[in-house]
Amino acid sequence: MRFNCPCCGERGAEEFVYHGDAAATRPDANSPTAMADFIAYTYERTNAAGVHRELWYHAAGCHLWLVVARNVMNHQIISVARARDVALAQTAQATCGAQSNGGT
Amino acid sequence: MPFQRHRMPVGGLIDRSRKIRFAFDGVNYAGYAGDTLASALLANGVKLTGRSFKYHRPRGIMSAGSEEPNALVELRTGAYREANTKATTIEIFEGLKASSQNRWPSLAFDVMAINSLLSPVFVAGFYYKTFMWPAALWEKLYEPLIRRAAGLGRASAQSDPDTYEKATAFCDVLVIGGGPAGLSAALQAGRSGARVLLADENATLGGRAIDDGADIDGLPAAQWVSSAITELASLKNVRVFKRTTVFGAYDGGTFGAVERVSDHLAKAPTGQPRQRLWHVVAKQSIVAAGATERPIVFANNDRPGVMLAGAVRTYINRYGVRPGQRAVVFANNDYAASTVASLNKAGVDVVALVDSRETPSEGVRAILNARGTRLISSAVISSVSGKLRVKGVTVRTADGRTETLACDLVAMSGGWTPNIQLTTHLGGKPVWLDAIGSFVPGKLPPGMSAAGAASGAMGLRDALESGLASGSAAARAAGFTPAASVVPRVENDSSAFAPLWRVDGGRGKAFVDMQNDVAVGDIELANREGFRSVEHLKRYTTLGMATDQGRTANVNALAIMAGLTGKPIPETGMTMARPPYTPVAIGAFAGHHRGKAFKATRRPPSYAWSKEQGAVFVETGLWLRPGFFPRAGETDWLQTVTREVNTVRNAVGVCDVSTLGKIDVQGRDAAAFLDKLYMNGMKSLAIGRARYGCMLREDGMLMDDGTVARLGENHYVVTTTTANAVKVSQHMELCQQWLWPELDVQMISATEQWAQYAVAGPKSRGLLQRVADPAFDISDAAFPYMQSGVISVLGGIKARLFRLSFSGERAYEIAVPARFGDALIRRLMEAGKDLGVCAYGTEALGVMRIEKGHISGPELNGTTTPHDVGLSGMVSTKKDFIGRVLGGRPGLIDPDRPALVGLRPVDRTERLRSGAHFLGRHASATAGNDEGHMTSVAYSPSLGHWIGLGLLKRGPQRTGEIVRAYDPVRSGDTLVEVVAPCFIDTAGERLRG
Amino acid sequence: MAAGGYSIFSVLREALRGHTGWGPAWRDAAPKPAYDIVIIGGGGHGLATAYYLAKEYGEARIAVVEKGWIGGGNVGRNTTIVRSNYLLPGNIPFYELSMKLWEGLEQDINYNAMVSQRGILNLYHSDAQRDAYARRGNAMRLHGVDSELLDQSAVRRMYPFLDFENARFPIQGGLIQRRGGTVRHDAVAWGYARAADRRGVDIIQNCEVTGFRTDGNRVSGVETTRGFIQAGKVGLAVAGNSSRVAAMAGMRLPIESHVLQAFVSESIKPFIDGVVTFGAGHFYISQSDKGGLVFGGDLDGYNSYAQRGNMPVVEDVCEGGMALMPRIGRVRLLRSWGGIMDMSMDGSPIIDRTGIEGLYLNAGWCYGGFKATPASGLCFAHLIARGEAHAVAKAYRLDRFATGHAIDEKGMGPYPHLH
Amino acid sequence: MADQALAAQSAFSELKPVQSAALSIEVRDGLTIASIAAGKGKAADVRAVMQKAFGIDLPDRPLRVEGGGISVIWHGPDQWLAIAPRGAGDRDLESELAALLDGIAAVTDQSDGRAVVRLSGSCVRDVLAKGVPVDLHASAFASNGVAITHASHIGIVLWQIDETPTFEIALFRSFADSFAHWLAHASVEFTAG
Repeated sequence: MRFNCPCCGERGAEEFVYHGDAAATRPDANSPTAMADFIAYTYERTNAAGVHRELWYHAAGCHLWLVVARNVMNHQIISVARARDVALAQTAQATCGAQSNGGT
Repeated sequence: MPFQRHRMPVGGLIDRSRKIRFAFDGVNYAGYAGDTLASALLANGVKLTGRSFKYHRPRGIMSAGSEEPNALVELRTGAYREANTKATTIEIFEGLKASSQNRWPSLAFDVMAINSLLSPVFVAGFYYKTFMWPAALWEKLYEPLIRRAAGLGRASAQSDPDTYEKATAFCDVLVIGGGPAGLSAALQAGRSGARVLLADENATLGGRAIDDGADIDGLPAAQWVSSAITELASLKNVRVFKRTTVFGAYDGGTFGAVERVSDHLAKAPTGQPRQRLWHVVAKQSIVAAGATERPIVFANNDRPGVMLAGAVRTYINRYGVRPGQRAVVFANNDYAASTVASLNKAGVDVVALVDSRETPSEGVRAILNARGTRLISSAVISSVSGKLRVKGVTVRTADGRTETLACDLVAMSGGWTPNIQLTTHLGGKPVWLDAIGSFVPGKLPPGMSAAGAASGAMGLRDALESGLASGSAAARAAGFTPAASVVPRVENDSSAFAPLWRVDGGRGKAFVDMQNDVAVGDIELANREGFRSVEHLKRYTTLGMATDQGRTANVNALAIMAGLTGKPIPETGMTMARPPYTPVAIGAFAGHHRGKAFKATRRPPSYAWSKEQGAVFVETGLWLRPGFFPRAGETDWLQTVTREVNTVRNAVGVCDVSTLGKIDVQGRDAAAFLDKLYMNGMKSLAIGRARYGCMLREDGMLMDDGTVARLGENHYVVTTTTANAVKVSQHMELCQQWLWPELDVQMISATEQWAQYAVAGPKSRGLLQRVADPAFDISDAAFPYMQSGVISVLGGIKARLFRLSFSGERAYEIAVPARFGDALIRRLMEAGKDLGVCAYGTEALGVMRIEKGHISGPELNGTTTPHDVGLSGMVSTKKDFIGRVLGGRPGLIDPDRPALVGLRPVDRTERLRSGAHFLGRHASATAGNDEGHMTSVAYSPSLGHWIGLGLLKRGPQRTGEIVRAYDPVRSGDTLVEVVAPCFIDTAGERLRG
Repeated sequence: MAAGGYSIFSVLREALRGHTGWGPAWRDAAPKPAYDIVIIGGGGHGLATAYYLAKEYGEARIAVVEKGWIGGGNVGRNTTIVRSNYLLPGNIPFYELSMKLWEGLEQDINYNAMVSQRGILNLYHSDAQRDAYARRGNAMRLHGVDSELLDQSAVRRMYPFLDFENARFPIQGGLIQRRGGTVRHDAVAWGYARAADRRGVDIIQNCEVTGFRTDGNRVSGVETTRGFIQAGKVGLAVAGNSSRVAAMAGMRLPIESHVLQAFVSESIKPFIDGVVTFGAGHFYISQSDKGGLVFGGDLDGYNSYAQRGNMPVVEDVCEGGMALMPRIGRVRLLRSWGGIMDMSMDGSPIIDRTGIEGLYLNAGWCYGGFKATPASGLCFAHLIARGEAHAVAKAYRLDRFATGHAIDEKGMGPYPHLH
Repeated sequence: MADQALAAQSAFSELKPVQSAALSIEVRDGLTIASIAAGKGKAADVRAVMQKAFGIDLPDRPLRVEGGGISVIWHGPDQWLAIAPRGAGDRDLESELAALLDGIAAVTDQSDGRAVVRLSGSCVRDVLAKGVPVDLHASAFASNGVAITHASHIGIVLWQIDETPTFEIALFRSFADSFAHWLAHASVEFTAG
């Protein structure tokens, strides 16, 4: 497999370290449902047979964490993005969502 | 034996001016440069080359390429011996030695040929039905017998003396195969300016263009090939790799290829490896790997002298060898024309063409008519006579009449199977093409195309055309503009074909997979027993599992099974291949990474000095750390380590701790960030102070420990254990970039920047004062326990000083830029001579930390919680941190969990061993009584006996209790007393000075 | 009922008449409308479950439904190793039961699966590794399992050709379980299939489950590509695809699917007697009765359902091989393959009830699935028949992650690719 | 000034220098190296300071720039390695840059953490191809190109200086001898005889 690292360009997968599913966000530890939330976050996986969004670390490269969308049926890479950008966008979206909810 | 009596007087691509001497089974022969072992043996009239796997049937040379199932030899001798090497792929070199295998005492007379007589018993699945009683005899009798008979050749008993290397090549267009289609594709893509890599498994390019003896542009094809090679060589953007097999297609346009750099030479030239493993990264790829001819399945079709017709043409046209004197050609297709033509050219007497079809095409008949060669149509060869070589064939016509023809060569052709393996490695499913009776590539992986015979374009003109078209298309897809292509003037040879998969009714076994001795009867049996899917068939009969990968067998087998079940062939199964396309030496995959170079070695700054001192080194991950420093007169390691510990406890010792991970953490949110990472608080750490810290995994288990020192308001330096440095740094990056990207934190590893030495012992400050520049006050008032600061040493060398202690003594860690690490340790040793300084290694370090009850690797084993190791008091309740929530699960706060205790032998003379399990004092040794295990032990010089740390159920509540430390794998069973996990200076007075 | 008994006598008898008397090893059954128990998955575990349900628990009206051909999953894609050299109390009794069942398997099912106890040797290269192996060996002995800790000279006597001289990580010794060894993997599937068939189990191939039907919170049958099959109880034994099938029942599992590659070399005269694992790299090896070196290493390390891996792992494994036994350099790798591992979050399996009554789960086998086959079948059968966990499989609960009772042999935590 | 008696030690104890048109290999000791990581939202400020101080535009992709007596290697997003010869004056880039970038970037001394080697000559690409999995062909990688990657499993930062071609490779100090061992293995076919 080869990933198009947003910083380094196309590199072989052997430069990267896998972490796992990027679907879940870390729950709020102070929520009343924190225990259940953390159990689901840490242990449960959709593990779907199709496109999988997952975290990879460019360990032998720029040290960026990446969110890679990859088809686990045929190993084709659909997209590669910086994890930081994805996380910030998710936070922005969540904040945005909360605000608009607040408005209605 | 007359020299090369089967060599034609002229012809072939061999170099007749260079005679090469070689030996087979101890007999000396000669061939010419350019010969393969197979062609040279045939030139010398050697037909019997090996014995088959199961029945030990005599076997000869069947093909002229890597699909060869029969002619396997042991090549070279001694440490260079290489089993199961296909004679058809070995280029001969001066002094080559090869021998036949799987026979005893000799090839011509093989005792194990008795298996052939027992063949009615040794059918597919035979083992599964027998050898079950008595059960005990399997390992004692049956299996040893089976294993004695197993295997073909012998692996060398010595380490492989050759070298291997790996390399990466990038290209726009990878062309796999240098036959007519591949050459055309490479030319066409290369002319566009694209970076082209052409790889061919043979020593010479040209493929069937040369083998078949055809004409292109009115000239012998060999001339067209050589002009193509010349043009490719002139293109700077084209690289041609000969003797290079592309063996695997992997994800993302990556291919594996092996270049046999020196296999054709007696010895690898200086500086050259035996083989080179290439990672080829290609934007586009063209599979032009040609096709493999299929045998026809008839009785005794495995006898030496029965050859593939295409191979017969190859031996004649490429090598100038006559593979026989009197040939019968047996075919179901029109390639018979060129076979007969080639045989005629070579002066071989063609007894007859046996064609299974009613009427071969006009072209075939014309060739036959030219010399009045006999045609027997609507006929088959039903069996072969002769044992060590073909003596004749029985021909049966459609009306049932039989006739015997004397001959010493059978040239058979059941049609051609495109070499589509690489197109299926990534899951591409092939499709069945009736016209050629085989599978051709279906939907291909992105960027891949197929050309020539591999794509099902069987005619020469079609092959050239498809090569040119693929070359253009690939170049275009890679962003280049190819010129219009011009197809050379060439005729398509007729590829007309009518299926004939098997001939029934002959006497003798009819083989489908020659190498694994799978005969028609085995497939019939598999069908009868329900092993009908292609996977079951292969696994039950071992069909296609031999070193030839079943290249000549698979399609025939499928077709025969389809015939038995009445299902169409594509429904019966598919031939999906997995890498490698041809077997690849394990050494090539390993490359340079063997022996000491298996993994990189990391050397700490004191390495050279330690080596001079005669240190014994230990591996810690990739690091090589001094374990202890024996001195003259010390007879065992324990004596040395004891001396080192005593020196630290009573004077001063120096230990290289540079291997600890050091991460510089800066930024406005550095404190907040570290608070999320560590289970204890870091925000409150004052500037200039250091603190012990632990990180948990999200599941609440301890991940790592270390120190955090605050150098400035927004500047921390944290340490990790040596073993976890990489893991922790990666984890911190994940936290920074993914979990909390909003924080302003910058991190960089400074592990390698600093040579860091622990200076420990009551005289440590005294020693340090001799190297620290006087401007810096390191008195206890100014530099108390857990202080940190930036100082300079030895006249201005910047340094970091931390007052930390792992040993329990007054101790410091002094860090200087790594280039001064060597000089500093020398200086410390020199300066501390009168203080009695010594260097100490990881062993003494370990002893002292156990004496103090500090946890380390064996306690930080990924399954312990802070509570388990007595650190629950450190866990913050005021903040969120990784591992906090799940650390509260019932299983992790169960009071029954084993927790950290100290242990000492009741009989103080007894030795403790880690890995022992704890049992109640009077409890029996059963699993139910298992209460934990000893994690670490040491001989404590301070106490004069062995001590240990362990994880014991409810341990801290059991102080004073005596338990068994049970160690049956080392015959140990010791009574130990549970004590607090700190053996010396429990109040920490020595630490603070 | 299919073919009669197998023995040397039946083989000789058949040899005299061209082996025309053999019938199918098992019937290729068509689905009936209803069964008491339907096992999904015709791999080793599913077939063994069906066999033991019939034999040990007296169940009847059992079907095994398989989407392809039986034995086509991981039972046919592994390196054939059997052992019970585990560390943790949750695992040892289970794998030891499996070992004992292997030891009597062939006589039990009348099929020679070539159970061959030539020993498994785990090498250690440091004091810390030695102590970890001592801990393991001692745990095994406490459970009545054989284990011996060998020093370097003992290892050298067994395998003199290992690299003792020029090694980056010198071999110091090893932990050996002499009862460990190998079993001819395909034969396990076929043997159980034949034995189950002889006890009346319907083995239904080419029958893919497409959904579950429930009645309230109780399972009532499975939808398949060959129609609806009514079932009193349903057992899932589809490791590699557990998440996909469980999703049809609305479950999310603590499982990721990963690819593990394995390799076989050309056939050479046997010189490696038992199984050897390298302690300083990702490499283990044995030699089959046919002469092929069978070897493997680590996971590719990313989620995959593709049944194939990539070259970096091939190289990593071969580097380990050359570091350990440099005499194999000229031996050629013949074939590679990839299996889909049901990687659980702690590296240990799950045999448990689910939230749906009558639906049972057997999953999360990681690399341990093949050696577990007999015990997995027996314990799953026990659970399905009795409704409660078998004594040796009590720890394999689905809720152990929620309660904090993970069975983490390697201490790697909730990262399946690291187990 | 440092005590003259305290000699600096090269990271490479086993690297054999090579000098030929086909291949030359030379250790680059005596460099001062500092990493720069811009604070959150401060990259523009860092750029401005560096532009002013050295007249260089910090690259935002894998490139090397040179000016004002230093060269700067891109080292990840908003991160760089600044390099200069230590010289007779024992130049220290960490303190120099820390003063310039105070409050807007984290500056860390890497002078000793990194060992640097220079390779040059017509065969360099062939040598590097035996361990470095990056396309260094002239059409894909030119002077001032930078790659953070690995050589035979050893992490490296590589940059091209000129079209000879000349490359410099920085790696973590403790790996220096293993790297040298690989390099010797990879280059032996061009140095043998």
